[in-house]
Amino acid sequence: MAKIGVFICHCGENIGAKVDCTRLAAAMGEHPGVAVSVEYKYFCSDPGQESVKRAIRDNNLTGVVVAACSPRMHEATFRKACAEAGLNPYLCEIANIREQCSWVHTDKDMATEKAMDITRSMVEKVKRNNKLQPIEVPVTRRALVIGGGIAGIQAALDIANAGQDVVLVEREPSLGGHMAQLSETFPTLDCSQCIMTPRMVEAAQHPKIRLLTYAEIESVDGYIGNFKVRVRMKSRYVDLDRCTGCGDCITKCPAKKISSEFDCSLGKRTAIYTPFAQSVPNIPVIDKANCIYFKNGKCKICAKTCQCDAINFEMQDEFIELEIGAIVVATGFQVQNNTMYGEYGYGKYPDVINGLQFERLASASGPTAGKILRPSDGKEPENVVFIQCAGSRDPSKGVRYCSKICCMYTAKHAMLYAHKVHDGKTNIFYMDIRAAGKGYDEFSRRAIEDDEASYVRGRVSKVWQENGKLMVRGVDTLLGRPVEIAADMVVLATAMISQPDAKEFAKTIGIGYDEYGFYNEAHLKLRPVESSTAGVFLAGACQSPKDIPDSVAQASATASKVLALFSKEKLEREPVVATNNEATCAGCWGCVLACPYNAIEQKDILDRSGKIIKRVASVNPGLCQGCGTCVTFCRSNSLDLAGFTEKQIFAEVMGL
Amino acid sequence: MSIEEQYRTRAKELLAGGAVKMVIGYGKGTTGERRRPIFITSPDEVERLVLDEACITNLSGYLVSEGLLSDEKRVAVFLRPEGVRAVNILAAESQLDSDQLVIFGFDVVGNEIKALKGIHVEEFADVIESLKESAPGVAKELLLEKIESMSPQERFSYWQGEFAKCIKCYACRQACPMCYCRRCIVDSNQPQWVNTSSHSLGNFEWNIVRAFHLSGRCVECGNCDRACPVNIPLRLINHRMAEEVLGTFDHFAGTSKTQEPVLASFKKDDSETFIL
Amino acid sequence: MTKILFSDKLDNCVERWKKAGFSVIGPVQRNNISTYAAVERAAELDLGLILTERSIKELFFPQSEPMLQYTIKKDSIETKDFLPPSGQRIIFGARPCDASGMAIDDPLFGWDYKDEYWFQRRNESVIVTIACTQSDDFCMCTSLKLAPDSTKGSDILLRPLENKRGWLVEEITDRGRDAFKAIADIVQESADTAAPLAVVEKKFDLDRSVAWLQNPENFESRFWKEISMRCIGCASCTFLCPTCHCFDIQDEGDTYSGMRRKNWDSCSFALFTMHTSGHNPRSTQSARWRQRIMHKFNYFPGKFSVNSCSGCGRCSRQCPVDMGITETLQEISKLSQ
Amino acid sequence: MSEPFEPKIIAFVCTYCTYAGADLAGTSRLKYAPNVRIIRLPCTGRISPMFILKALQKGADGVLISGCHPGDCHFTHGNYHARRRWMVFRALLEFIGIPPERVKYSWISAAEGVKFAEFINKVTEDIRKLGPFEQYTQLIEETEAAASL
Repeated sequence: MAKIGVFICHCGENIGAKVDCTRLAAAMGEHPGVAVSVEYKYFCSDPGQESVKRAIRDNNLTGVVVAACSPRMHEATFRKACAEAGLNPYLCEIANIREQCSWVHTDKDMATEKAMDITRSMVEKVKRNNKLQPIEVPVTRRALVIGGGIAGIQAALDIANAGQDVVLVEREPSLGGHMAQLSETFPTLDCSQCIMTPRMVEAAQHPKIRLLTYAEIESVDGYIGNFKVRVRMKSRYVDLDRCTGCGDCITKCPAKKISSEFDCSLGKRTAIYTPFAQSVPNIPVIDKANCIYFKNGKCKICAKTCQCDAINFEMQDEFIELEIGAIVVATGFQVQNNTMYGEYGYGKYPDVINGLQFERLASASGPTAGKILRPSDGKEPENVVFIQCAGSRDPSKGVRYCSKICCMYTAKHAMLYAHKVHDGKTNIFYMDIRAAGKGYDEFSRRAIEDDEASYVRGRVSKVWQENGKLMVRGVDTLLGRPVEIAADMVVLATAMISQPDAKEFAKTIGIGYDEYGFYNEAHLKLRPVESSTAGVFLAGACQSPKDIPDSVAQASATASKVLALFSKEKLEREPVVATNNEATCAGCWGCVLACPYNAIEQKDILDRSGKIIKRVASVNPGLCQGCGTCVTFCRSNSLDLAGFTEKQIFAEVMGL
Repeated sequence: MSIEEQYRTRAKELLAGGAVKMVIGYGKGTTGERRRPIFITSPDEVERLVLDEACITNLSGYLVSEGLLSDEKRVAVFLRPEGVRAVNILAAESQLDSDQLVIFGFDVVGNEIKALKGIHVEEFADVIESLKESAPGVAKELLLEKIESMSPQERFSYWQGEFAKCIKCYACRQACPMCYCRRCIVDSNQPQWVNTSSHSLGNFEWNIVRAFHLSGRCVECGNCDRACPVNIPLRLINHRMAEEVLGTFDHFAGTSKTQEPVLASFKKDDSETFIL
Repeated sequence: MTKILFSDKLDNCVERWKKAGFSVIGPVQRNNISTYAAVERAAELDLGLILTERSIKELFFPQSEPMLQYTIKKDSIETKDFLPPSGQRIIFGARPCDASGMAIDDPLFGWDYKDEYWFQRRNESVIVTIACTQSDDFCMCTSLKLAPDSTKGSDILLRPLENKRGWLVEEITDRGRDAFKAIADIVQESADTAAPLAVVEKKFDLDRSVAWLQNPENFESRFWKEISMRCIGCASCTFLCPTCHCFDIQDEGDTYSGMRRKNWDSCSFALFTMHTSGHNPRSTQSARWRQRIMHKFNYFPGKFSVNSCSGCGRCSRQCPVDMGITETLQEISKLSQ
Repeated sequence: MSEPFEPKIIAFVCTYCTYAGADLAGTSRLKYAPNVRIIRLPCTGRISPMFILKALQKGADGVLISGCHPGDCHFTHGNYHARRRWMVFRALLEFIGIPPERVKYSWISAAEGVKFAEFINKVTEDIRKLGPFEQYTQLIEETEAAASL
């Protein structure tokens, strides 16, 4: 039999002036199941709380309703008081008769009637409350950082420098990501590799960081604090431990005409290769598809050359199982392939290149050793046209969003070009200049004012080849006239898009993504580096197009989130989580789809012989955030939400 | 050779060769106009199979009978396009593995029986797509038009009159291939969301909840409507809801076995004209 | 010379009976369903039906009957009993199978506990049955050793005249005689002859079927699984059956007040025998169908010496998957040959 | 005329937005009609159509449903799921003859105390004009009556 205590707070005059608390207390005293019904001036005061505690002890109360201010104000206070009196805190509920009653109504009778309904409804609810215990989740203090670009490196270093273990996984043979490909960086024009490579080395040598390159995530199971991650170590055919990185094999490799991914096809590489000279680790891999031995069964020159016996053609992919507490996803982006713009001739005319290719041309370590030379004939271009928004902000052919970095890097390209080719001419077609950022607007002004970049506001309609020139036809919308420029080279400021396998990968780790394949943050404003899956954080351009400072800032933010998570051995969570009645569950999996947190898994119920009897849904309390969307979906009423159970809500309605 | 004959021959081959363990089809009924579901397990019995324009019951509900498909053996089943759609939904909702099915597809056009090509659900995609295309154009039943032109009060009274007949025999639920729950919400009594008594309120709640649970899932096979022993025009409610999800979410139930349930998915730009 | 009630006088009868304090109830077509309902005028009656879709049972045993209203107070529970409203009724135009069904259920409702809800209505009702001159493929009273003119359960039996102008009146019970006193001057003497009765083909051998059912070996027969394979487990047959009488008592309401009700229940439902533990002694539909047949033709007659079936055929007529008692007993008859 | 009809209205709201908005209306001392009784839930995603039916069974003349604006859901997309259910359930209620004016939906954020107060006032006034939901009350009364003769 329920023994509910009802404590009606006057809140001074705040409630008392508009609600007849004496009448309310008397009415509640007459309600079935109510053992105590008392009023007091301030229940939140020390003596007030003491009186609640005494009443709990003296009457062996099975539940408490405090009719007072909003639960958002003092629910925690009174639940704590209940716990101190030996009553499970979740057997305490608040009837909000201040914010939602006495403060907003003028007629005392009506306000009192309403207060009675509110309180009675809450009494009916609390009769059906269950004792709940906070959920404790153990935490494995090891972070996984996926992606070895600048964001991943930054996150890994920040976490490792705080003394926590990190596993850094990169699928390419070397750390570095896109930043390693860049020449100089805006707005300071400092050399990208000069600031990048020390960080790469630091990450590789850090005692707290385990670096896995040429490795991919196979599967992620588990939940916050307790992920089980399987990593595929792709076979390099070069023994990481034996190889000294002398590079002799690379020099001797006869397959030399392979287009270099790192140089965006502007340079060549060998079949055994490191992506670039400063690769970390400086250990080559054999590109099986292009290796003469793998193709013809003969060659092995590299193996013969190697003095450390590091080449192993028999090598197989290996798998590593990791126990991980938190995951930072820093998988980056790719540049859009511009061949969809047939009118720009990308892919057709060798001298129409994209911005990343221009970076390689401008880079001292690039295929032209930093000289701006046309890919077609190796001549220095005298006139370069840059086309901004080649893909971005173009709902018809490209993407709807702004890629954010192109305005700045195009300005940078114009400056680099001007610095390298002194009498070169630059025309930049643009839609708008977006230069929000520290030093950014000044930077783009410099391109115009100091380096004489000519900005033309308008779109380019066509690029064609004529007499060895690239003819660029566009329109200058400010002057309202067509423009035609004979250029030697055209650079497209290509859109940043999500990785080709971004959506697949999101499913592997169980996070959400938007229509473009960028990963969804839990809350755009308030939780920008958390994914909707607890324990998985987002850094860098995998979440949306970003420049380097933003990526680094976000990476550090994820590190602080990871470190906060690792600051305790156990996570303690509110027990407001869904539960499933496996006996009645029909296994339709609608809840699995509806759950925003991937907190519901499919579970097989087996008989003693291991045969599947039936399949049901199973809620992982570590992941469940307690929204209850699944409960509402469940047609058989098998799911329920602790703290807001079907019985409780039914009773609340029936109590009105 | 008639379609009936072709299908009998095929059924015989499948059973004789052990390719399927059972053929679920139609047999003669009590009266000349009636057909009843039959379950053939021996090639000698295939002559009992009947296929004509009276074969209207959607047999897909039998596929989720407890234990039928759990041995991973295959079963053949006679299905109209609605039946194939129902199988798609059952597969999408993990109630069966459609690879275990061999479909004898057919349709009734006028008084003609038409064979549908294909044996796997995937092969009926075009048929279903054309059903979807034609769905909005299907002429409305007069009664439905009449109901839609009523005032809310009249409609309430109309349905009260219909629901008053309900005896809570749950023939609608039992006949429906989509009602596969191990425990129906009406049988959940903690709390008792739906009043089980067959009184005006209980009947109203039951019929409305069933209609909601079928929204976006009903393939309009008509099993419930035909099963109802007290002639409540259940098809009208289900049709109205199918029309709603098609119009609002472009969702046509059962187009494929991977279709997401309309109420477990969403689009950020879903219509919301009525939300203040 | 026999007593005749002419149909053109029926309106006068209704009027007279109403004046004498009877409610008049009979077969009607309402809301696209044929059922028994109270009428004001004879014209509302539809006496041409072979049989109403819904059975007469609900006039005595409604699908949901309030028994007790309760309110939980602070220290007590207040209750209010519900009994069926009292009033004399004439049920005009019942069919012999429906009337028999009520007589079949009388011993059940009066056996260990006298069900006042049932008997108050039984005692206050006069069943005026009209013998059948037409039947359909599902009628099977003759198989149950009843007939289109059975008097079982009837207070008056009317036999349609050959000239279709009215009915021959046979008074069966005192209650029937009393009710007809109110219309004594309307009933006339005449030499008109009764129309031939409907011919209802005998569909199965009841004795042989019952003997098979009584043989304990047949309880586990494969037959049950085969015959019930297409059963979908709805309660259409049991709820339309005039003799099925199972009910469930439910408390329904909100958190501190509500109503205790007696609701129809059905052995077809899996939940019917579900234990709280989750165990279900009748876990398959075949076990449930076997129970229904066994109960009607083995257990019930074992206790009350009468089969719990009056041969109305509604179970087969309305079954969504074309099953029914007829088919099952036909198959059993074959098995026991 | 007798005294004006005071409708009984039951509201189901999410705790993060609308409930907080209602609290803000309170702390801002806005005044609104006292006819609405609020039931607090974690998210609009938790609001089941069954709640609406039970509110009507309990004699509500009107029902309100409110939560976070699209995109603002604390649980990222509980309200998107809710919105779909409402679309469908609303169409069903309408077809079955429950006037759409009786069940109202809104998005009210934690900052929209004023919107909350105005919304309550408007809905209360609208439902007052509609009058008691007699058709539904009749259903409920029938369940309390004895079986027919």
